[in-house]
Parts: sequence; C-alpha cells; structure tokens
Amino acid sequence: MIKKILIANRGEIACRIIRACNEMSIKAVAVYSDVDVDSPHVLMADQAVNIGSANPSESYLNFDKIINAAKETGADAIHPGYGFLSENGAFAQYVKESDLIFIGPEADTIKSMGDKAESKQMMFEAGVPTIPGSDGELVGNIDSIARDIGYPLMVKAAAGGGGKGMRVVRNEGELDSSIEAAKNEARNSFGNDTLILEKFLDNPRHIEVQILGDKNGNIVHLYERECSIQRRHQKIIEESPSPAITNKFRKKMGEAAVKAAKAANYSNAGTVEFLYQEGEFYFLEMNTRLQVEHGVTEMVCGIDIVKWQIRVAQGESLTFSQKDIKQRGHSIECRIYAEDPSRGFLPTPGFIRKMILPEGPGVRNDVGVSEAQEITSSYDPLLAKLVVWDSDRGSAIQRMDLALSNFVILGLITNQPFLRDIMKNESFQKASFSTNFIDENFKDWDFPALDPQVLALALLSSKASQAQISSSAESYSPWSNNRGWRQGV
Amino acid sequence: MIKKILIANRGEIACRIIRACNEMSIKAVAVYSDVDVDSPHVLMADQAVNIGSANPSESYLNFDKIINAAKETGADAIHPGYGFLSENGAFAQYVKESDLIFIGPEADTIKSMGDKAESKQMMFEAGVPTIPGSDGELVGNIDSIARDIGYPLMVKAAAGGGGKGMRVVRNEGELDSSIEAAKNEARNSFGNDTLILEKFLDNPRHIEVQILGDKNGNIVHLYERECSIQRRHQKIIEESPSPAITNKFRKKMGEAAVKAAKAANYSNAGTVEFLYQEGEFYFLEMNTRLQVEHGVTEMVCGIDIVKWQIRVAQGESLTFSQKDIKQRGHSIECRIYAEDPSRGFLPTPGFIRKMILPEGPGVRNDVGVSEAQEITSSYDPLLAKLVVWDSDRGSAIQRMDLALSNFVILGLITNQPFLRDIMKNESFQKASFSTNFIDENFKDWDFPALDPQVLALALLSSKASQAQISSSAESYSPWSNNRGWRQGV
Amino acid sequence: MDKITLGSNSYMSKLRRSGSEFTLSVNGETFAGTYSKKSNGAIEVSMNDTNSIGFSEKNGNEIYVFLNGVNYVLKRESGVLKDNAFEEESRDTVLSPITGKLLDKKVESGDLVSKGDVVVILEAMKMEHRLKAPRDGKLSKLTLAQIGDQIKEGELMFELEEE
Amino acid sequence: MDKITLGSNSYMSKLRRSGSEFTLSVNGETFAGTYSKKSNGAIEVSMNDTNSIGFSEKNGNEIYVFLNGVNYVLKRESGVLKDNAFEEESRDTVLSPITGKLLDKKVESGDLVSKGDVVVILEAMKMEHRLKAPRDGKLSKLTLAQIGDQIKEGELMFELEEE
Repeated sequence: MIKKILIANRGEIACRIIRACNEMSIKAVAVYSDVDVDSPHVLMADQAVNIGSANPSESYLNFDKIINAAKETGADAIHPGYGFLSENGAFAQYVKESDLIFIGPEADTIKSMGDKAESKQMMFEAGVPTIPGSDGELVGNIDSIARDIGYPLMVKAAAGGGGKGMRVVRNEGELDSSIEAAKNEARNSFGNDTLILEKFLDNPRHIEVQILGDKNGNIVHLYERECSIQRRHQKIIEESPSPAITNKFRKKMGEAAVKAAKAANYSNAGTVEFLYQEGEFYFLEMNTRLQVEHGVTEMVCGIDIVKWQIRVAQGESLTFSQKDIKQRGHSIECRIYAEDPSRGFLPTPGFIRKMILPEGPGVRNDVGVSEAQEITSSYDPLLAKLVVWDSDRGSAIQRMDLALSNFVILGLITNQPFLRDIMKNESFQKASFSTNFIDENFKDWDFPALDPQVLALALLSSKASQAQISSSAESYSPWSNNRGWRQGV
Repeated sequence: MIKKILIANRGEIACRIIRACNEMSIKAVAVYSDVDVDSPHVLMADQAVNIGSANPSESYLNFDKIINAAKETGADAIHPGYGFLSENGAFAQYVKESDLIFIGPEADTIKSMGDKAESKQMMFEAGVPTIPGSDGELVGNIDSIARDIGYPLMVKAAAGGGGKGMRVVRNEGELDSSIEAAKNEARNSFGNDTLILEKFLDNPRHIEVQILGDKNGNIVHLYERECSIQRRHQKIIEESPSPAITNKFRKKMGEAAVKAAKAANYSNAGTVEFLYQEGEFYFLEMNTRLQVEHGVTEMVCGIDIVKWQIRVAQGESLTFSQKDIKQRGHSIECRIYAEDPSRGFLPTPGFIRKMILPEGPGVRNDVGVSEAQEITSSYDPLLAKLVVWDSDRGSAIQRMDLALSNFVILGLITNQPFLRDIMKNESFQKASFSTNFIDENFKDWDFPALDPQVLALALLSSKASQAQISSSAESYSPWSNNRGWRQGV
Repeated sequence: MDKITLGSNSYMSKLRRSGSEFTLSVNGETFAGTYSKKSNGAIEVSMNDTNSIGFSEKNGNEIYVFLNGVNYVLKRESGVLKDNAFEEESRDTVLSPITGKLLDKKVESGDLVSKGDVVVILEAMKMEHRLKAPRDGKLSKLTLAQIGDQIKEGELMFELEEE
Repeated sequence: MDKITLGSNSYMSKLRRSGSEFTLSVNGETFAGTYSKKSNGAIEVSMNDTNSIGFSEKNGNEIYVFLNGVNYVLKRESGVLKDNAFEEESRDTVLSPITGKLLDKKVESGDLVSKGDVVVILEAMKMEHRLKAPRDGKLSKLTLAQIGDQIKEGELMFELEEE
C-alpha cells in the first residue's frame, strides 16, 4: 500500500492530487521551484521540497532532483500530474528503476504512444479507425492514391511540424501544384522532401474517451468528452457528454477506445483522442496521463479518477465493470487563463489582488492560485478550472454563466469576459460547432465598450492596502535552505 | 410562466433560491430587515426591498410588508424558504388571495399537516405507520391500553409541549404513579389534565423521505435522509442514503411517504419524517416546505429540488417518474453554526473577520454570510452548510473531514472543531447511532488542549486592519428609504 | 504574562520576539521557534521541528486563530499575575453567557430563591436561555435592564447574597 | 482628465466627488451619481436609476474593476489633454506585448527588414511570441537585452528608421 506520494507538479493539478491523497490518508509531498515557494500546492502538502530555480529543466523537469526529493522524504510513489514529466517514458522507467511506483501506465506504453507514427500504426492494426492516408512515404501512382483517400486531402511533409510543408488539396486539379509546393517547402524546412497524403477534415470535432485500467487486465471507458472549443489548438471549454453523438455512436467510440487501450497494454488513467466529422471518427492520439479536463467525466460518471489512479497503481483491481458506469446529467469546464483574448490570447502575468470563487449547487472549483499570489511568466497561464454540473446541457450552460459572473479576480487580465461571451453564443448553445469555433465566431473579439458605471467605479477606486502589495519574495522562508517541510499534525 | 420571484427569507436559503432563479432566467427580489442591509442575499438579488426592523414580526414574518414588496416590484410568485412563513397556512392563503403564486403546497395541506393530531390521524387512516398510542383521550381500562401498546411507553399531556406533563414509563409498576405525576404537571402547566399514552422509542433514528409532487397528481419520492445527529432536537449533520436501512426497507419507506403525500393531496416539495427503531418506522410529522438538508438529496439523486419547486408551482409536470430516480454515491451535510459546543451550544454572535471556504471535487458550499459581516443575535445562528459527495460513505466522511479542516472562519466561535471530532468518532464512522448520539458521545465536549504552536501563533497575531473592523451600519445606504434596488444589467 | 483561555483550559503564556525568532513560555515550559509572515496574511510558525501555517488576528481581549484545520477563539487577559490566574468563577454572581435580549425576569431583587429556580430568561438567535440560581439564597442584585432590552455577553444578571 | 483604455476603446473621463455624490464626464457626456463603500471593501454606485455593487482597485497606471459579473483591467493615463488623447501608436516602434524571456534575435541593428519578417522571439508561460516588422524598413534600434534575459511588458524591442 502506498503511504506517501510525491507530486511532481505544481498549480491546480498538484492541489487536486494532494486533496485525493489527504482523503485517502496518504501523505503528500510537494516539490516547488524558487518562485513557487508560497504557492497553494506547497501550503497544502504535508511536506514540501525546494527543487531549484524557476527554469523547468532545473526543477519540475529534472529527473534527479525529483527522485532525490522522493528518497529524502521517504515517498513510495510519484504522481506526475499532466504536462512536465507526465508523458516522459524515460522518466517513468527511471522512477521504476529507483524502486518507486510511477502513478501512470508502464514506461513502454508511454513511449509507444508518444511516437505518433508508431501509435497510429498500432491502432490501425488493432482495428481502431485512423485517418486514411498513404501509409508512409508517397510512392507510385499518386493520383490513384489520392482518389482512394478522397478529397479534400492534405499533403504533409513526413518530417514536418508547425504547419510547414503542408497543403490542403481541395480537388484533383490542385494536386500536382500542391505536391510541388509542399515538396519545396519540406526540402527547405527539413532538408527532406518525403511527403505523405492524408484525408483532410475541414470541420472536425475533437471528442475524446476517458480510459481506466488496472494491472490485472481490466479496462473500462468512462465515456467521452467534447473538447472542440479551442484557441491556438488548446482546449478552453470541455464538456461531457458530447452533444454531437447518439448513444449508439457513444458506445461504438467507447468500445474503440477500450480496444485502443488494450492494444497498448494500458493500465491506469488515459485518454484516447478522436477527430469526428460527418458520422465518422478517427484516432488522433492517446494521452498516457491524467487529462486537464478529467473533472467533467468525474462529475458525470461519479467516479474519482485520481483516487483510482492511486488505487490501481498499488495493484488494486477495479471494483466496477463497464455496465456499472453510467453518465448522469451534463458537466462543463471552463479554463480560467491569465491571457488576453483581445490580443491573440497573449499570456498576462500579474499579481492576484483579490479572488472570490463562485459557490453553490453543482459548482466545483479546481484552483491552483490564491489571493496575494504573483502569477509569473515562468509557467502555464492556467489559473483555475471552473466545473459545473446540472441535469441537462441547457441548465449546465446557465449554471456556468452564473458561476463565471460570480468569479471575481482582480489584478490581471483573464479570459473570464471571453468565456461569458461564449456561454451566450448561439452556436455554442445549439452545440453547433467544430474546432474552428473560436476562429469562426470570435476572430476579432474585443472587450466590451464600457458602461459609464464601470468608469465611475474605476475612478472611485483607491489604492490597494500596503499589505496586499508587499511581495512575498523578501519574507523569511524556511524552504530557502532546501529543507523538507512538515505541516503540524 | 413565473418571471419574477420574491424570496421571503434571508441567509443561505435565500441565496440558494436566488441562484436557482438566476439560472432559470427568473428575476429575484430579496427582502431584508434593517440589520441585513449588507447581507449576501441582498447583494445577490436583482432587486431588494427593506421591510422593516430586525424583529421578525416587523419584517420577515409580516404578511403585509412582504405582499406589498412583491406588488411594488411586480413579482408574480413568493418563495418562503424554510422557517419564517414557510409553514404558515394563513400566509399561503393570503399569497394566493393576493393573486400571487405561493411556491409550496396548498394552504389547506399546510394547515392539516401543521396540526400534529390531525396529521397523525390522517396518516393512520391512510395506512402509514404511526406511533402506537391511545388514539386520543385516555379513558377506560388504562392498564390494558398500556399493555396493548407495550412498554416502555410515554404518558403525555394532550395539550402539552416543551417536555411538560411528560413521563417515560418503563414497566407496569411505574404506570400509576407516572400518570398521577403527569396529570398534576399537565393541570398546573396547561390547565388541562387530559393525557394520552404513546409507545416510547428510547433509541430511535430520525429518517425522513423527500417528496416531490406536481399539480397534476404526480408524486415521487427522492429517497431518504438520515438526520439522527442532533443537538437540542436540531439536526447538525445529515446524510443520504441512510446507512441504517436495506434497499428493500428503503423502498418500503419511500412508498409509505408517497402514500402519506397522496393522503395530504400534496404538491411541491415536502418531507415526511419518520422515527425508526428495531426494524420499524413510524410517521413523526410532515414538513410542508423545502428542508434545510435538501442538498444531500440533490447530490445523491441528481435532481435540483429548488428548480423543481418553481417548475411545479407554475404548473409544469414532473418529467421523470419513480423508476427514473436513482441514488448514486453518498452525501453528507454539516451545518456550520455560530454556537459554542462547549457551553451547551449557546449561540455566539460576532463579526466575520476572515472566511475561506473549502474547494475541490465533491464539495458544495451553501453559504449565507460573507467576510466583513456582522452576525447579530437577531436570527438563527446557521452560517453555512458544507455538503460533500463521494462514491461511498467512508470516502464521504474523509472528504468532509478534509473540507472542514479547510474551512477558515475567524471572528466568532463556531461548531467547526466539534464537527471535526464527530467525523473522527468511531460510532459515527460505523453508522452506529441514534438521536441520542450527541448526548451519549459528546456530553461534556470541550475544546482541545492547546498545542504550544497555537499559543505562539496567537501571541504573534496583529490587530486587524481598520478596514475590516469598520461597521457597515454607518455607511450611506440607498436602501434606507425603502427603495427598490436593481443590479445593473 | 498573558492568561490565554480556551474552553476549560487556561495557559499562562509569554512570547518574546527577536527578528524572526521567538521564545514562548507556557505554564513554565519554554519553546524556541521562528516565524514569518506570508503575502496573503498567513503566519508560518516553526517549532519543535514542525512548520505550520495559519491565520491569527486579535480584537480586544479575543484572539482568533486558524491552525492545522481548527478554528479557535481564545480569550486573553493581559498582564495577569501568575498567583491569582486560575481563580474560580464565583458561584454567587451570574453573568449573561450571551448577547441577546432580556425576555423575562421571574423574581425580584431581595427574593429568596432555591437552587435551579429560573431567575431571568434571555433570548438570542431565536432561542431562549434560562439563567438559574446556582444555589439556594437571597437575590442581592438583579439586572436593571427592562424586558426587551439588549443584554451583552458578560453583563451581570444577578447576584446571590453571601452565604 | 484621464484617458481610460480597455481593448480598442478609450474614454476621456473625469470624476468629481462631493461627499457621497459624484459627477462623471465621459467623452463630453455628463452623469450624476452617488456611491458608498461597503464593509467588505466593495463600492456601491448608483447612476441612471441603477444600483450596482462592485470591486475596484488601482495600482500604478492599471485599474482593476469587477462589476456586474465581468472583470476588467483598465489602463489609465492621467492628466491627458483632450487633443492628443487618441494619437495612434507609431508603426515604427515595437514594444514587447508581454513580460517574459528573450529567446532569440533574428536580425541585427542596421539590417533591412521586410514587412512580416520576424525580428525577435520572446517566451512567456511556455509559449513563443514572434515580433515581426510592421513594414519594410531599416532597423534603427534593437533591444540590447541578451538571449535569456527577462523582458518587461512595454519595453522597446526594436525601431524602424523613419520613412
């Protein structure tokens, strides 16, 4: 049985995992970089260890510092959260070799799923739908390969990334010139002009399925999440169930995800991401870790995913099977980011001068920051996840809008006003959207014109009290010596 | 369709109802007494009307002031919450005669259920188990009546109340002297020595069933709540489901409650309270209103009781039937009171200098107070209801203990430390308790001996900043003129 | 020397600070520790190899503390001499345990009362509180407040003549 | 007269208080209202028959406001003369839009650049931000910061020679 877990992460997800540990009577060890000394995850943990400077490679990404902190504090397991080392197969292996339990799938699984080509091939062989394409290097009769895949399609540099060497081909007439252009661009960008062809989905939804497996071969899915509302290819609003699919289709996707997980010999929590368009779905990738948006699944299925991660990591079997898992009602998550939606979602560091969270029935706050905290530019700008549940999608949207309107945060620009506008958007309310939703509906979003009352209130404001402004950096800190820290019993 | 609701209440339940209105796009009108001018329910509402002085009979209990406020603001319905006018049949009738919708059952139902003898008789006739007794005035062969009921039994003044003229009779030998004593006491106290005999339950549980009915004759139950943890006959901890009963028994109680509600021609939300002992349950009373502890049922059944109260009040039919209602997981509520558990639960007014609410998965805060608020001695000392949900009772207890331990409230004595001790109590954890639980386990409860760290922190404290101490009473208030108040759009 | 009281326990305490260090004496025992203030107003205390973070505010003779998951309201008497610190409350004097309203006076000044007799009834937060005679005796003092008047916690309600 | 800016909108505003009353002028229009401070630090504003309660704090040239369910960060320029208040930002000067780290400089001072050419790359919160030349021209100034150095929002990154 696990007695003490080191959480190799920070922010809201570290807090989330510490809570689960506390509730399971497991001690929680936080690690923190210099700038995070007063962060909530440090204050919530039973012990905390300073692991270096703000630069992630010297702290949250540093294998040895994390393993050493675990050894020093007598932890017997490491939970990587999401991001940082969570999908690093070498780290998972190193944890195991250090005689610690890695709370996640096996290192080999992480590695295979991390290689996009290998994972796609594995899923294709397992019979999971993948995006039709030229199956490797484009040779032979290109016209006929293209016809087999069907238009529109995408020509891509095999070595590519970042949109370079990529062309959408709408019809046969565009094929030759697009291949020529992509080839040139690929040669110039990557020194390699190998191309592949793939079906192009111009209006897809991003729908993913939550997977949970134990070490005894039991794998279930916890149904799907709709994650199409994205900006810059990053999700900002997620919900469960997806309003786009029927129950029959839902079952089919769930079964495909379980098939994918079985093919990958999966244990612990994971997510199979699909693209969905016009009644077809295609494997996109598998995330071998806890997902940011796991909360909406927990609300709808009534299963605590983090607690189950810990249980299966210590060898326990799932106590339920697929037929026991039921979706109930509807859950939506909004990610509250320190970013400016009127300027391309630029991150906006600052100092949280005041924060009041929404409360009430069906409202869940997963928060990683607190009042009087400096939000630095060192890390991801995610401040909090606001999750609501209600009996149906319409009610959940209204609950979310009310909760957002009760979310007070002063001291930095956040996407809160933007999220409220999305809740009021008709296409969102009708669930008629794809991953292009933000571009199509909010391309030139600006903050609203000001009511004179706002200006009056602004000009009536007084300076914050000195206490709130004072920086925490100068205060005496027991952690600066890299000492362990224990909260009294 | 209801467009605007006046909430004839204050505190957390007024806030709860205002939230439901907001989510249903219904305008909410708050009423408030002079001392409540800065209370959260006033600030949350779309409009607020001052209805008089702190004395309830001049404000929250005053029929005309409330009806006038509804008329002035153009409200079309009144929600009474719990307490105050919620079980006043004459008020319900007055609301109806004023051409307003009363959000609750019919006035006649409220009146019959408010008369303890009438309601018991009605339930007995409907075939709902009632506590065996002498069915009215005690005449004839008392010994044989007593033998029929069985010992222990209770002799009670028919006109009684407050424990006067009441004797527990353990065996036949005590009968005559107890009757004599009760008679004298009854005569002295009430000028009426009529007695009744009733079976005495020495170790009962208080289990109640939530009822929901529409105006079209559909009545369902939302299963039971266990409410045995009481001090001074007032609940402080409630949970659902009850850990005391089997599923078969649960069904039986639910059916009895529906039978009771049908006998009373019930619509809207209500609660049938039972006493349970040794495999038998007995009708205690019916509460014809929303219950304080409705939240635990909402968490377990996934049904928003307040929203349904509003829907059925405007004539909508229930969209689900009994078979659709399922209990899932376990929910516990702790009532956070301004009271001193070391001094007989005396109320402890004060000023809330700091309040930080617990957050995270499965945690719900129903709060009626805020930081920098004066808690006066004018009203009930309930500050907040902390509700948690988890997959099973053991996990829910651990979640509640963690949530309580994250509930910061400075400035007045609360029962928070006492509630934490209950969560750690073995009998509570084993669900082995009756309504005598507090007396049996915490009769001489005292605050814990202090760790030197607490004393150090106490002596390191500094005075609160002036801003926090300043009273709100002197500030300019737009409400003092009894004007309506509108929050900007 | 301060006398700090919580429930039925009292602690003769003294704290001396020097920079971020302090010495605490409690009922004769001495502890050394360090402390620091956090940006959110919390205070971190390090004592006996244990670090804890909590909140603490004082107001008049009350100190409010949150530490390790428990909220405390402590009473403080400053400058108390150690000798008379633990004196018992008199059985002859009855103070109001609450802030509330005077609902009724059941006897008059000078009356004889028996142990358990109700002398005054107070009301706060919708509940009645009956203050009873702690022993048999003669009522030498009774509150001059009128029925309906506000009463403060700690206000003298009545006194019995000395035995 | 203050110039208050949010997003692409600016407001020439002036507020005069007298007791609990105030007069607000916005872009030439005038409003009368009253206000009061609440015990929890909130401010209630009454204008145009509407009462609203919100929070407001200022810090340097920023004002943070929460009102009617929306959080705002407003920029304030004090004592602005009305005439030059709406002057456009120069297309010749590029400031850092974020606080972050200098990741790379793609050209050197004095180089010729074409519109859209990346000049410097910044990093904040794990994301890259590419600052591009707003027009063709010659780079007359380039930040002296070294790669890896911290950059503040509003710091001059580069300047193009006048046309």
